[in-house]
Amino acid sequence: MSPLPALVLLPIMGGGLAWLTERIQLHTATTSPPSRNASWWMMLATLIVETLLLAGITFGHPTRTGPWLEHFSMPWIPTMGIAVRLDLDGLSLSLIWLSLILCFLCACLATRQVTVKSGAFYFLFLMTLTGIIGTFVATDLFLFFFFWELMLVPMFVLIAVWGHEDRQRAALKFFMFTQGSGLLMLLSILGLVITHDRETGVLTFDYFALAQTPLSPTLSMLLMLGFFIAFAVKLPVVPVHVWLPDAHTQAPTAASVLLAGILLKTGGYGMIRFNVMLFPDAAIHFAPIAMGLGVVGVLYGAWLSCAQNDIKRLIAYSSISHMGFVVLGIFTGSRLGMQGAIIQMLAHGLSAGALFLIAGAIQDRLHTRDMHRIGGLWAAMPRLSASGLFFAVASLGMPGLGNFTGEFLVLLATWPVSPAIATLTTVGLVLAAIYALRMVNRVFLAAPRVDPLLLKDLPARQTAVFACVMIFLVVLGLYPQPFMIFSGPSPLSVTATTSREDHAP
Amino acid sequence: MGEILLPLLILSPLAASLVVFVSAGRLSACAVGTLACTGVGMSAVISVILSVMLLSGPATGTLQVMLWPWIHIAGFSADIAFMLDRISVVMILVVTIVGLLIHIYAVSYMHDDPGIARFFGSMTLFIASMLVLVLASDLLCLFIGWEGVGLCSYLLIGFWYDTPANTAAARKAFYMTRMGDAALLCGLLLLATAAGSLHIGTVLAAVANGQVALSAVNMAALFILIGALAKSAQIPFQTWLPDAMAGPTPTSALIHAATMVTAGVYLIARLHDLFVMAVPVMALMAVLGALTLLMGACTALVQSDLKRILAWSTISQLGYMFLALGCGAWQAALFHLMTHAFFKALLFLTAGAVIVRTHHEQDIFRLGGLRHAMPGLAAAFITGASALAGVPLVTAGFYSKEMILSGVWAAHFRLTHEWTLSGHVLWGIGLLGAFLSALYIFRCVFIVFFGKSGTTATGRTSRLMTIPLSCLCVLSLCGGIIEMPMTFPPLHLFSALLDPTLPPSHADEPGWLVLVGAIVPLAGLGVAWVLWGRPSPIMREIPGQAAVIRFARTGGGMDVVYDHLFVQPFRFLTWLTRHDILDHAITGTGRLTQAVSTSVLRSRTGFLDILTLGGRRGIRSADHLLGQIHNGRVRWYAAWIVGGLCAGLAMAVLA
Amino acid sequence: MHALALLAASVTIIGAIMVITRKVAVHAVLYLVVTLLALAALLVMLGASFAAMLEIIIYAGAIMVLFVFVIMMLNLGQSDSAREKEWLRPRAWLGPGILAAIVCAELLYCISPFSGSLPTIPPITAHDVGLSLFGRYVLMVELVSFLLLSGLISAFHIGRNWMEDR
Amino acid sequence: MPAFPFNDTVLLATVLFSVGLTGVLVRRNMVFMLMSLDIMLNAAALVFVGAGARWHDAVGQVMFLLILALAAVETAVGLAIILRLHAQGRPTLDADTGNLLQG
Repeated sequence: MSPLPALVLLPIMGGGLAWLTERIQLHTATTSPPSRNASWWMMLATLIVETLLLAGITFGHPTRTGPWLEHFSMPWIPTMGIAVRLDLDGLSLSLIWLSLILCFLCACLATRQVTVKSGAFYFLFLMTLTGIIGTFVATDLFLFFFFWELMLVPMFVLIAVWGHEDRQRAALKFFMFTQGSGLLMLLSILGLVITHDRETGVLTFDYFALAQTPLSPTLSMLLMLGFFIAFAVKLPVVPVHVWLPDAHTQAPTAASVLLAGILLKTGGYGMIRFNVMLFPDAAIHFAPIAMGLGVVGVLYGAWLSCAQNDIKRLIAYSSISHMGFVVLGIFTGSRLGMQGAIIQMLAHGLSAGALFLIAGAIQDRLHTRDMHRIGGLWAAMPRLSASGLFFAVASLGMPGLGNFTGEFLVLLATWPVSPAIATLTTVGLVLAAIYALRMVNRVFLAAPRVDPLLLKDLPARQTAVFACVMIFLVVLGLYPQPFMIFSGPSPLSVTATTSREDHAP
Repeated sequence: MGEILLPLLILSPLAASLVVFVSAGRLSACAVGTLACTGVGMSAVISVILSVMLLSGPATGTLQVMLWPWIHIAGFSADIAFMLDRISVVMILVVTIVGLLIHIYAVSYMHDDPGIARFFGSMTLFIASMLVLVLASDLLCLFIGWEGVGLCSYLLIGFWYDTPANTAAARKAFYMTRMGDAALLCGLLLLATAAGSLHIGTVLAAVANGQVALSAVNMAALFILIGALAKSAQIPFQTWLPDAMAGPTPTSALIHAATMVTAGVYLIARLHDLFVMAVPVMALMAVLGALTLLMGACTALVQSDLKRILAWSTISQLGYMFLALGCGAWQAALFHLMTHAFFKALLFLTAGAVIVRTHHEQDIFRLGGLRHAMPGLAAAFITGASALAGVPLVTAGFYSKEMILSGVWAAHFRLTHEWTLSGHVLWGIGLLGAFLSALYIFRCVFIVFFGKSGTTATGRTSRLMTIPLSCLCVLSLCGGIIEMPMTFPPLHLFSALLDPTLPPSHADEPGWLVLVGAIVPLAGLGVAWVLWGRPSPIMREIPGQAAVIRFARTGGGMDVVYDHLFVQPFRFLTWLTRHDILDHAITGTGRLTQAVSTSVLRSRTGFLDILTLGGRRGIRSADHLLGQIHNGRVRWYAAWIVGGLCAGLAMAVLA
Repeated sequence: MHALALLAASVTIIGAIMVITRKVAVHAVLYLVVTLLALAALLVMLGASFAAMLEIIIYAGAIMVLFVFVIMMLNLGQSDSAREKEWLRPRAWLGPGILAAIVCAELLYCISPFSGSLPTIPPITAHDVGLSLFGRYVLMVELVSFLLLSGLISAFHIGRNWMEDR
Repeated sequence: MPAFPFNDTVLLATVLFSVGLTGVLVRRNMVFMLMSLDIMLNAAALVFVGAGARWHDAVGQVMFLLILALAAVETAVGLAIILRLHAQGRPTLDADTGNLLQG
C-alpha cells in the first residue's frame, strides 16, 4: 500500500481533529491553562506524524527502480477516465519537504498569536497544506485541478477572516485572480482530454497518457497558454501579479508564510510539470516571451520593492522579483536553468517565509508595518534583528546562501540564450541590494523610534527555529549538489513507460 | 597536513566570528576581544606555517584543497575548493598579520563600546571572507568571499547606526560595490559559459589556448575590471570610500585601507593571464589608475578631515596599483599592495589613536602641535607618512613605488596601428602623483603635529595599541627591503617569491629613473615644509573659499553629479511608481468593466425601469393633484359639485 | 303673459343678482327680502296663496330677521365692506360665472320640451294641502319636526358654548 | 288659468338657481353664501310649486313646506356657526380659511 494517500489526507484529518478538540474544549471546561492549547498540540502532532511519514518515504527506498519514488492509483470516476493517481518524484518530494518545514515554522512562530477561533484556523491551515501536497503529487489532471482549487478556498478564508485591516478586498482579489486563471486551466485540461479522446478514443485524465497526445502546434500553444496563465497568476508573473502584494500584506503571518513560501511554488511546479513537460515544443516557442516576462518580473518587482514603506509589501514585491528568476530559469530550456529555478524556489520559500515571520513578529509587537514608524530595533531586539539581517541578505542574493545558488544557475542558463537578458537581470540583483538594505536600515538600524518597552526580543526557542532555517539556507547555498541530484523532475520520456510497467496492476 | 591547515586557516576566524555573534551580550568585552584575536592569531600562525611549507616546496608548487563539489551539472561545475600558491601566500600573510595587529589594536580601541561583540564578529567574519577570497581556486567560490567582505564592510561602516549619515554611507558603499559585483557576475557568467567551469586554472587555460573568443575575453576582462574598480574605489566608483570612514577606525584601517579595497588588485593579478589577452582593457585600467591616483592625490591635498585625507590617499595609492596592473607590472602591484597595507594601516591606526586622545576631533586645522603631547604617535605617523610619500631608502613605500614606476616606464600599449600609448606618459603622471603624495601627507603631518597646539590631548595610548603600532612601524620601514630596485642589485626576495606564478616585468629601466623617483618625494616633502611646516608657515590653511578648492574637496564633485544623475532620479522615479501602476491599471480595468456591465444591465432593464419609474411618478403627481382637489375649501367643493352636475347634464343632454 | 308676472319675475332675478353682488351684508339682506316678496307674488300667481303666505311670514319675516340679528351681532364695518370689494374681483367672478352659466344653459336646454299647457283647472287650496300633509305625508311632517328640533338643539348648543366662552 | 305658465316658472327657477349658485361660488363671506343658498332653495321650491300647479297636485306645496322648514333649520344652524366662528377669531368669515380638511 502506498503511503501517498495518507500523506495527502493526514493534514486535513489532523486539522479536523484540531478543530474538534477546540470545540470540545469550549463545551467542557476552559479552566486549566495547559490544555488550552490542545488544538495547537494536535496540529503539531499532525505535522510531526506527516514529517515522519515523509521521512519514511524519503529514506525508505534505498533502491529505486525508476525515477518515480512512489505511485498510487485507484479508480475514481471510471466512466470519465478519472482516477486518483498520485506519483511522487524528487521535485515533488523536495517541495513537500519545503512545505512541511515552513508549516513547522508557522506552527512554532506564528500560529500561537491566533486567539480567535484558533481551532478553525488550524483546520484551514492544514487544509491548505493538504491542497498543496495534493497538488504536488497528483498526476491525474482532474485530481490536480481539484487540489489546485482546494488550496484556494481555505486560504481565502484565512485571509478574509484573520487578516489585517483591508482583508476583505485583498482576499477577494486573491480569489478572483487565482480562481479565474484556474478556470482557464480547466479549459485547457478539458481541451487536452478531448483532443486525446478524439485522437485515440480513450477518455482519460492520466498525465502520462495525455503527454503522448499528438497535437498540432497551434492547439498545443493554445493549451499551453491556458496552463501558463494559471501558473503565471499563481507564481506570479508580472502583469498578473497584482493580487499578490495585497494578499501578502493583509494575510495573517502564518498565511503570508504559506502564500509566499509554498503557494507561489505550486505555480513554478506547475510550469515545470505541465508547461515544459506536457508541451515541450510549444514551451520552446513560447520561451522568448516567457523569459521576457521573467526579466520584467525581476526588475519590476525589485523596482517597486524599492519604493514600498510597508514591510510586508516590500517583501511581497521582492517575492515577485525572485519568482521572475524562476520563470526565467524554467524557460531557458536547459536542465541547468530548471535546477536553478528549483533551488531558487526552495531558497526563496525559506528566506521569504522567514522574512514574513519576522515582519509578523514586528507587527505583533509594534502594531505597525510602516517602516517610517519602526527603527532601531537592533538595540532592543538583537536576535530578531540579526535574523532579519540574515534573511534580508539572503534575499539580496549573498553568495553562499541558497538564493544566490538559484539565481546564479538561472543566470548561467540564461547567458547562452541571451547575454542581454542575463545582464539586465543582474541589474535586478543591484536593486535587490537596494530594497533589502533599505529595509534593514529602516527597521533594524537607524535611531530608535519606538517605545523600548514594547520590544521584547525573540525567545531563545524561536531563535533556534530561525537558526535552523539559516542552516538550511547556508547548506542550500554551499552544498546544493545533493538537492540538485535529488530534486530534479523526472524526465517524462523515461517515466511514462517505466512507471506504467512498475506499477501495472 | 596542508589539506587540514588550509581549511583551518579559514575556519578559525569563522568559528571565532560565529561564537562571538552567538554569544553576543553574554561575554565580556575582554573575552570577546580575546576570542577574536585568538581566531585571527591562529590563522596568522597557520598562514605562516603554510607559507613556510609552500616556499620550502618546489617553486611552482601549489597547495590544492577541494572540500566538496558545489554544483555539478551538465555543462558546468563549480567546487568549494581552495588553492594556495605564491600570490595567495602574499595575500594571506598580509591579511592575517595586518588583521591580527589591527584586532589587537581594536581590543583596546573598542573596549567600552556596547556593540563590541557585533564589531568583533563582523571583523573576524571579514577576515574569514577575505581569506576565502584570496584562497579560492574557483571564481564562484571567490565570489562568496567577494560579497562576504562587502557585507562585512556594510556592517562595519554602519556600525554606529544611530547616526543616519553612517548607515547612509554604509548603504552607499554596498550599493556601489554591488554594481561592480553585478558586472563581475556577468564576467563570471561569460567565462563560465565559454569555459564550462569557473575553476581559475581551467578558465585561464581555456583563455590561453584560444578556446575563448577574443571578444569574449575582452568583454569578460572589462566586466571583471568594472567589478574590481568598484571594489577598489577607482574612478568612476571612487565616491564611496571617503564616506566609508564613518566606521570605527580599525575598520577603516583593515577593510578600507589594507585589505578589502585591494581585493580588486588581487583579482586582476590572479587573472593576469586573462588580462594579458585583453590589451584595450589593460590600457583602460592603466589610464583609469593614473587618473585616479592624480585625482585622489589632488583631493587629499585639500581635505581637512584627517581620516578623509587618508581615505583619498588610499584611493590614490590604489590608483598606483591599478596603473601597475594595467602596465603589466603584476609583481609591483602586489608589492605595493603589501607595503601599502602596512603603512596605511599604520597611518589609520595612529590617526585613530590621535583622534581618541583628542576627544574625537578629526579636523586637522583644529589639531596642531601634538608632537609634544604624543611623541610616540607622532613618530609612528611620521613613519607612516614617510612610507606613503616614499622617502628614499629608509621606507617600504619607496621601494614599492619605485618598482611600479620602473614597470610603468617600460610599458607600451599598441591599441591600434596608428595610436599607441606610451608608458612614459603614465610614468610622468605617476611621478607627479608621488610628488603630490609627499605634499599632502606631509601637509597633514606638519599641520597636525607641528605648529601651534590646538587641542589638549588627554590620557595615554594603551599598551595594546602601541604594540601593533610599533610592529607596523617596523614593517613599513623595513618591509620594502626585501625587494630592491634593479639598480641596487643585492635583494630580490619578493620577485623571487612571485616569479614562478607572476611574470616579472621588464627590468631594463635606465638608472636615472630611480634617482628621479627618489628626488621627487623629497621635493614634495620640502615644498610641504615650506608651505606648512616652517615656524611661520606660508599657508596656514588653503583658502577654502576658492571654487576650485571646494570642488576638489568634494572629490571632484562626483558625489554631487551621481546624486543628481542617479540617486535623485531613482528616488523620484521610485517615489513616482510607489503604487503599482499595473495594479492600478488592472484594478481600473476591473472598475471600468464593472461600470460598463452595470450600465449594460441598466440599459437592459432600463425600459421597464423607466416605465415603472414614470408610472410611479405619474401616480404620485396624480395623487398630488387629487390632494390639491381636496383642499378643504367649501367653495371649491361646491364648484366641483357644479362641475360634476355640468358634466352629468351634458351627458344626459348629448346622449 | 301677465305683465304683473313678468314684473315680479324680473324683480326676483334682479333682486337675487343684487343679493350676490352687495358688499354690505345688510343691503344684501334687504334685497333678499325684496326678492322673496317678489317670489311670493309669483307664488300667488301660480295659485298657491297658502305657500305665498308662508313664504312671506317665515322666509321674509322670520329667517330674514335672523339674518339681520346675526349681522348686527357681527358688528361689521367699513373695513369689512372694503374687504368684500377686494374679494369681488373679476377674476374671482369669471370661473364660477362661466360654470353657473353653463349649468343654466344646460338646464334651459333640458326643459325646453315642457311647452304647451293643459286646460285650466281649479287652483290647489290650503285645504288640499292640509289633507295631503296630514294624510299621506304625516310621517314627513313628523320628520320635519324632528329636523326642526335637531336644528333648534344644535343652534342652541353652538350658541350656548359660545356664551360660555364669553 | 294660471297667470304664470309652467314653462316660464321653470325658466325663472333655473335663472334664479344659477344666480344663487354663482353667489355660493363667488362669495367668500359665509353670510353671503348662506343667502345665496337660500336663493337656490327658493328656486327649487318655486319649481315644486309650479309643478304642483301645473299637474294640480298638492304635493308640490307639501314639498314647498318641507323646503321651507329645511331652509329655516339650515339658516339657523349656519348662522349659529357663523357667530361661533366670528367669536373664535375669524372675524372675516372667510370660508376659505376653514380648510383643515384639505387632502
